[in-house]
Amino acid sequence: MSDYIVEMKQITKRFPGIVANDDVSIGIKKGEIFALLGENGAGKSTLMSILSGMYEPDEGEIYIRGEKVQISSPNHAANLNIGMVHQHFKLVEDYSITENIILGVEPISKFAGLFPYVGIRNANRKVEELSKNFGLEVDPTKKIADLTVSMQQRVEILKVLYREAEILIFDEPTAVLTPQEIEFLLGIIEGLRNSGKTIILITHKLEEIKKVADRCAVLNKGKLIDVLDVKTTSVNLMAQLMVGREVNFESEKAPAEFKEEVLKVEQLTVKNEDGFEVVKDVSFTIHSGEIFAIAGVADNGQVEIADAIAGLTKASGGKIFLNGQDITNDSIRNRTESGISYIPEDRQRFGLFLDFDLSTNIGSKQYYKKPFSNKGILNKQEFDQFGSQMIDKYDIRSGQGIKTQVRSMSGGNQQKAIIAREIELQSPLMIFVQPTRGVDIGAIENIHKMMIEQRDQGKAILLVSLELDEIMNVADTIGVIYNGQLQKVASSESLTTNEVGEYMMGAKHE
Amino acid sequence: MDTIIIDGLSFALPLFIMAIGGIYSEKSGVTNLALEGFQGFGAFIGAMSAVLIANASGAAIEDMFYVALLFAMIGGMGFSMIHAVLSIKFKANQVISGVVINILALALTTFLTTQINALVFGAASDKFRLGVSERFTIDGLANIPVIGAVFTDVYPFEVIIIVIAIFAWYVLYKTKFGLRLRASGENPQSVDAAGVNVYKIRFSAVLISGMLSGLAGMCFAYSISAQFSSGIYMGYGFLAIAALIFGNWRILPTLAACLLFGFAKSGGMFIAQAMALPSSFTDLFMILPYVLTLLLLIFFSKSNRAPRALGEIYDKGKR
Amino acid sequence: ACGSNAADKKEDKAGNSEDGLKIAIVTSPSGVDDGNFNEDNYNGILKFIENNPTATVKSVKEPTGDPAAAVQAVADIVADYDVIVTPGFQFAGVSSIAVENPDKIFIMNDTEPAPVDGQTEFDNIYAMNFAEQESGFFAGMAAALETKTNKVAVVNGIAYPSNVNYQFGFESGVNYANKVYGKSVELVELSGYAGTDVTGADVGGNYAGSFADEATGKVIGNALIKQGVDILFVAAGGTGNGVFTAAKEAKNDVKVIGVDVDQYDDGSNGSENIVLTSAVKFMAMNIEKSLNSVADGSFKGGNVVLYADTESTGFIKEEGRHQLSEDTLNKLNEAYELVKDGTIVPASNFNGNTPEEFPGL
Amino acid sequence: MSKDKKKTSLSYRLFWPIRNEKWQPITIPVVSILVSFIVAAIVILLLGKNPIQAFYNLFQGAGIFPKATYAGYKSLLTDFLSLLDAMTPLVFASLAVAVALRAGLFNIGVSGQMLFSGFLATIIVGYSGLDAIIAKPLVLLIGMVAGGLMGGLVGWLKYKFNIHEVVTTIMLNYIAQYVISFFIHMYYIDPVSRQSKYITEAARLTLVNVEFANLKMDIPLGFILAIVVAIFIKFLLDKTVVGLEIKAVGSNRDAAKYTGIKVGSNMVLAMIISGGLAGLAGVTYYLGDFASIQPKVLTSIGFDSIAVALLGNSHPIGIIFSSFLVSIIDQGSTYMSSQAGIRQEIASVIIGLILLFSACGAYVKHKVSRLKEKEVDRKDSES
Ligand SMILES: Nc1ncnc2c1ncn2[C@@H]1O[C@H](COP(=O)(O)OP(=O)(O)OP(=O)(O)O)[C@@H](O)[C@H]1O
Ligand SMILES: Nc1ncnc2c1ncn2[C@@H]1O[C@H](COP(=O)(O)OP(=O)(O)OP(=O)(O)O)[C@@H](O)[C@H]1O
Ligand SMILES: [Mg+2]
Ligand SMILES: [Mg+2]
Repeated sequence: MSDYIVEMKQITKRFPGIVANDDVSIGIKKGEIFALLGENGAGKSTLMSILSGMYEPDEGEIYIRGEKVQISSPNHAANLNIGMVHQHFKLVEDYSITENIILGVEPISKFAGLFPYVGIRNANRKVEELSKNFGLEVDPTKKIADLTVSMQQRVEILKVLYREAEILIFDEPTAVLTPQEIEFLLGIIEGLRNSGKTIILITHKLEEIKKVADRCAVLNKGKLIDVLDVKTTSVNLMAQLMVGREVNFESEKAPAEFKEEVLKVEQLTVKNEDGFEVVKDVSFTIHSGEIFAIAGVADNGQVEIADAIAGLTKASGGKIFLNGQDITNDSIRNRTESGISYIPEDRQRFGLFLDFDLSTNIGSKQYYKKPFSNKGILNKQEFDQFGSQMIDKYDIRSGQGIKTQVRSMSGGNQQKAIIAREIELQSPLMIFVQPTRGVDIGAIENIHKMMIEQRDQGKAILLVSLELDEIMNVADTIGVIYNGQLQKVASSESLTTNEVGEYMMGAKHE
Repeated sequence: MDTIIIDGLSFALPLFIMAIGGIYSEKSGVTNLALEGFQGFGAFIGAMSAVLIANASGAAIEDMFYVALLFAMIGGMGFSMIHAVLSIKFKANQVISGVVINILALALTTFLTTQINALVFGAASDKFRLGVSERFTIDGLANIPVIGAVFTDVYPFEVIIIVIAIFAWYVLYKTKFGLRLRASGENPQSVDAAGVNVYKIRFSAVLISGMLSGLAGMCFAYSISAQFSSGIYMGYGFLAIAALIFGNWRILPTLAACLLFGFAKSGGMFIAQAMALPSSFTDLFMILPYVLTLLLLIFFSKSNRAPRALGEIYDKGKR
Repeated sequence: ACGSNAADKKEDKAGNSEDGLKIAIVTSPSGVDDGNFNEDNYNGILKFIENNPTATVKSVKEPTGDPAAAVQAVADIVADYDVIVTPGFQFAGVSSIAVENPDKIFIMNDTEPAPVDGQTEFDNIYAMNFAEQESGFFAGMAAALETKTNKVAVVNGIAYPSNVNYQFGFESGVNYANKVYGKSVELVELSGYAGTDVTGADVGGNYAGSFADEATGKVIGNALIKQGVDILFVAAGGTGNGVFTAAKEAKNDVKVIGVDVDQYDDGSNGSENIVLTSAVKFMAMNIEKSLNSVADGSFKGGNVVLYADTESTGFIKEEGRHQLSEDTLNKLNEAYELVKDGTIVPASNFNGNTPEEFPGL
Repeated sequence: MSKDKKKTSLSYRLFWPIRNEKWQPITIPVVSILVSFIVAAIVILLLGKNPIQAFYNLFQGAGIFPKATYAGYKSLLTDFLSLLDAMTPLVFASLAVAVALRAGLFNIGVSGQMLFSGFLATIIVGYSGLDAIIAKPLVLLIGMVAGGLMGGLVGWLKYKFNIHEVVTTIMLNYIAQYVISFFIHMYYIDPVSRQSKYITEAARLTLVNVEFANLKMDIPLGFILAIVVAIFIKFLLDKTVVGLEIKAVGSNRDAAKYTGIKVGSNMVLAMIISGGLAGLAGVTYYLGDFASIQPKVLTSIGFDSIAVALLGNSHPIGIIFSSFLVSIIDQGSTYMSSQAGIRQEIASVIIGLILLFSACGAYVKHKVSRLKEKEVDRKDSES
């Protein structure tokens, strides 16, 4: 018997037009943190979906604790003490935290000794206890819809722990978290390992791997490249193995040359659906040739600012000027026309028509204009030609080229398609909300390069990001937001990472 | 005045139980336009069983009331299997499946009714004649002003419906089956990830909707004409769908919607009679329930929301 | 409601026999198995076939009930038959097909052929109508003589002449009983359901406005019963089922009088029966008669109204198919003779008499 | 071993059209139609009748095959024209359903919209005595506008008040039915037929009893229009900006909004188009095929069209074929029942079966693609 708790041998999984996992063999030791690394679409999620019973492999064998198994369902996986924290949470928004956690393993009480019912109250207590034990405090009666992303993630983790999983898989758990939350989560993960659990961690962030992982497998285009001992491998080597070339972590950029004012936001106020002011009295300007980044912890109003500028939400107060024109009450279309590109935070919900093909999606911001259409008639050829160009230019990988249904593309490639579409609009103002979320480092490098390129061509760029590194890396000017208010606006050279962090936490004001 | 309540209730309750069936199905994520077909087919099986059993056993058809109800439920459930298999196993479009089932139910039941009558009774009659249902009045309570009407001339099925409705409420909101069912309509992936078989849940939900619709169809058959014929397809299945959407896919508000339909309907008839207008005007009063519904929806519809995964074909591979 | 099996056998034979009369019956959506109007016509054909075994019949159902569609349905099949029987008013327009197909014979019931270029009678159309007012008259008398509450009512479908005839006849019968036998029976009408006849005149009565609306039938039935009516004459097709149900549920000795055919079987209610008697027209007999005339070559086209003098109208008096008292039955039989010999001429839709004033009253 | 291979390759070739994705939108419905006819044949056999003859009669009745004998002024041609006449409203109605469906809306109010537009056209033009040259276009116009308004109302209520279109359309169906019944009874009743009075020939969209070569034909003017409109709708959906926007709204409302598409107005627009098509169905039905309106009756076309639209894959050209097929069965059933002695309901059962089997098309596709994957696997492992 080997000392591996999990062994996947020669796993192959095919999807139409693509081999997602190609003869992959890995072994994971009990009590280690094992990382999976690879570009978008390399097959990480697929491999783990196989381990957690979501997919069945076309070929290959799986051994758990030395025994050969065929994991036919998530339930089966759970019985083998395998639990997966999915990147896209699988939560019922209308349900409370407890209801979500107990779904499938409901504790039953009996009413009058006769009528069985779901014993929510007991469960609440148990969940509360569990959450305290692992340092994941939650209010079990709260509805998922009312939770922040990181809270939702806690629920996902609790779900797995509630089922007494021994092998925990995390698929890009940090992509949606703030630096503080990441810090916290990594702590939790280490804690779990220390309590004897085995962890598999998928992430694009090498420093996280470096920090917590023991070993790391690198996948590329479905193939296993290597399994590395993290302690003895440099971040640069990991990156190189993964992308197949050398990666620059620090974006090189020439000093900014601010030209005319492009965007001017004056005393902007935005209310959410409940009439609560989530953006308060925010003013700033962005110039041609400037990357203006809004730094802040999630849910502090930064997305609403971007939405208000793009016209997705109404401003309840204040004014927005684009190139000197008041666009506060313009329609979305008019704003696009006046020169705004926008990469939304939730790409599947706002950015894409998942059932349309790639070329239609890439052309979906220009379809009503020449040459994509003429007098209301579409020119399909133009869509295809443009699509093909973008696929080449932005290295968008998919099974069937421009005809691929976008739904079947990997998350990172979906993101690339949006980026291609928005940059190609050549708008004077480009709004990037979390542009690199879930994107592999090679692609991140590219995106950063492109942003800087655009800046150098005289575009004004508004970057909203939760990743401080990214902001420090590319921004010319940083505005730090806390609780809907801009705490500090200053050039990036004049701020240190620490300072920004303090403003973000509301610990420091101007 | 009493008639409004008495007739209103005897119409609203079958509608309600059918709508509950719809809620089960739709809450589990399966669009169900087939209620109309289920209720008709259920009533067909119920009436046919009653007639055949009475014939075979020599019992009086009047005594077959509960037999009819029982078999109607079984029949509705059996027929709903088509919708379940088509829309869950064969991943058919749920809308087309529902519509087809309605077409099929009407065609099959009219065809089979004459065929079976010819075969068994040697007379190709197009209906199964049932005995009328007894109605009872609870003496003490019936004397209370206004409310008393609720306890007057009650069909036994009204009581049965209320009992089943309470049970249905309990199952949907209190048991683990209900918890899983509602989750299947919101986010089937989460149910699947929790190791619960979404297909099975949805399958049972559709069967329940068939069962309850069958019951409703039988009740309509009894309360309107004490027979089964193709006249049973009066569009009440669609009305039940309207009621459950009006009720925002929740049982209690749906009850309110059904009562509104029932009382507005009997009230419209009553007003038409009471005002003694020429008969053409009766038609105008008949629009009362529908206009009222639209008006009320204008005020109450803002926050209505269908189950998130309603109508989505659940495919494990798809995330 | 008998002998559909026989019909099937006949249909089977259709393949082999070449020389027999080929008959088709085209009906309204309720079909030949409606246990009522259509079926009675159909039975006439079956009776004919029993005596002329080479003849065959096919029944065709027109599914919409729309007059234009009805004509189309006949046109679709006319080529393959010798005789087409069309029970129901919506087939009036078939006259145009008759003109185009002079070699085919058409037997209509319950309507006169629609005029074609001013022509109203056709050599190849035999259109029969019945004096429903006579049958209705007996129903009215029976109701007035048997009522205990002294309140009776008639429920109709649509105020077509046949229905108005039944209604006026019924009212005539009630008035007759009041006057001749010293009764004081009241006719109850719900004002919301007054009928409008084919000339647009208001004829009162209780009209549901449809022959296929059981729910409304029940509402009307209940409303009448609530007003104390204990005998209802129901001439409303499928709508009538609703009235029957209302009467059955009422349980306090409410009775109905059936229409067109013997409806006694529809009235069974547990160990009891709610059907007092039925006011009938003897359609099967007349259909058979006219088919016979086709078979023996004596067929003559024309539009006829059939009265009691040919035993074409009347009521059900067979033992065990009615619940009339001995006394009532005698009085009805007396009246029957008077109607037959023309002493009593009950009011009809268009005969100029009114229920309050008609010969014989 | 080699035998085995032969078998697979034969079945492989046999099923090639179903495997080929390009042909699937056509092959799958065709296969389901075949299968359903086979099942229907079994049913007919069980009834002791000859299915081949029955089907032949069906097609004879519909004017596809010639009948043995024809009555005066009738021929294959007249039957065929009647078929087209009956098919016309079904094409429009199914297009109405399809357009709404593409926008993610479910128009089950086609019947009500048909009735409303048919009624308005009837009272405005049908009784007006206008010349045909003005009356006929006017009927079409009124039909389109009336239906469009009613459809638009549904869209607007959804957009403005979030009222589910299914509820609105069901309610409006009832309301239209009763209100129009009231008006017909009050003002337009033909006391004899108990329907609305017959409209003038000039206003009719079907030229009735046109005598030609000793035939009396009903020429459905609307049919040509239906084909033209279907092609136009295909063009609209596939090739125009408006179509793309409608489909975008149907595919992902949030993304559509973000793209700058006015979601609300597109929903209303889609419903206006859908209602307008339903209106055309209404006028070709009530002022074409028929010439009067039965009060308090909703035509079943509005519901059948949902299934027909889906059978046609919500694709305008597919819809022409699926309506053609369904109309054949509908029209031929009278003749079939009279000839073969099979009850007419069997025709509806066949239609039901066809729809049932084609509803499983997605499953077949799914299965086939699975098969293909396996095939690829096998080849891979062989090589
Ligand atoms: N269900 C599926 N159907 C078709 N193709 C799929 C399916 N799931 C995954 N793929 C394809 O398989 C490849 C691997 O996908 P996977 O999600 O495993 O990548 P990943 O490594 O997780 O990428 P990312 O970093 O973007 O998350 C992708 O090219 C994707 O398009
Ligand atoms: N209907 C589908 N057909 C084909 N593949 C699908 C389908 N749905 C999902 N997938 C695959 O499932 C995988 C999961 O996609 P998802 O966007 O949830 O996460 P991801 O790949 O991990 O992306 P990222 O990490 O970049 O956000 C993708 O690789 C995608 O290819
Ligand atoms: Mg992934
Ligand atoms: Mg990913």
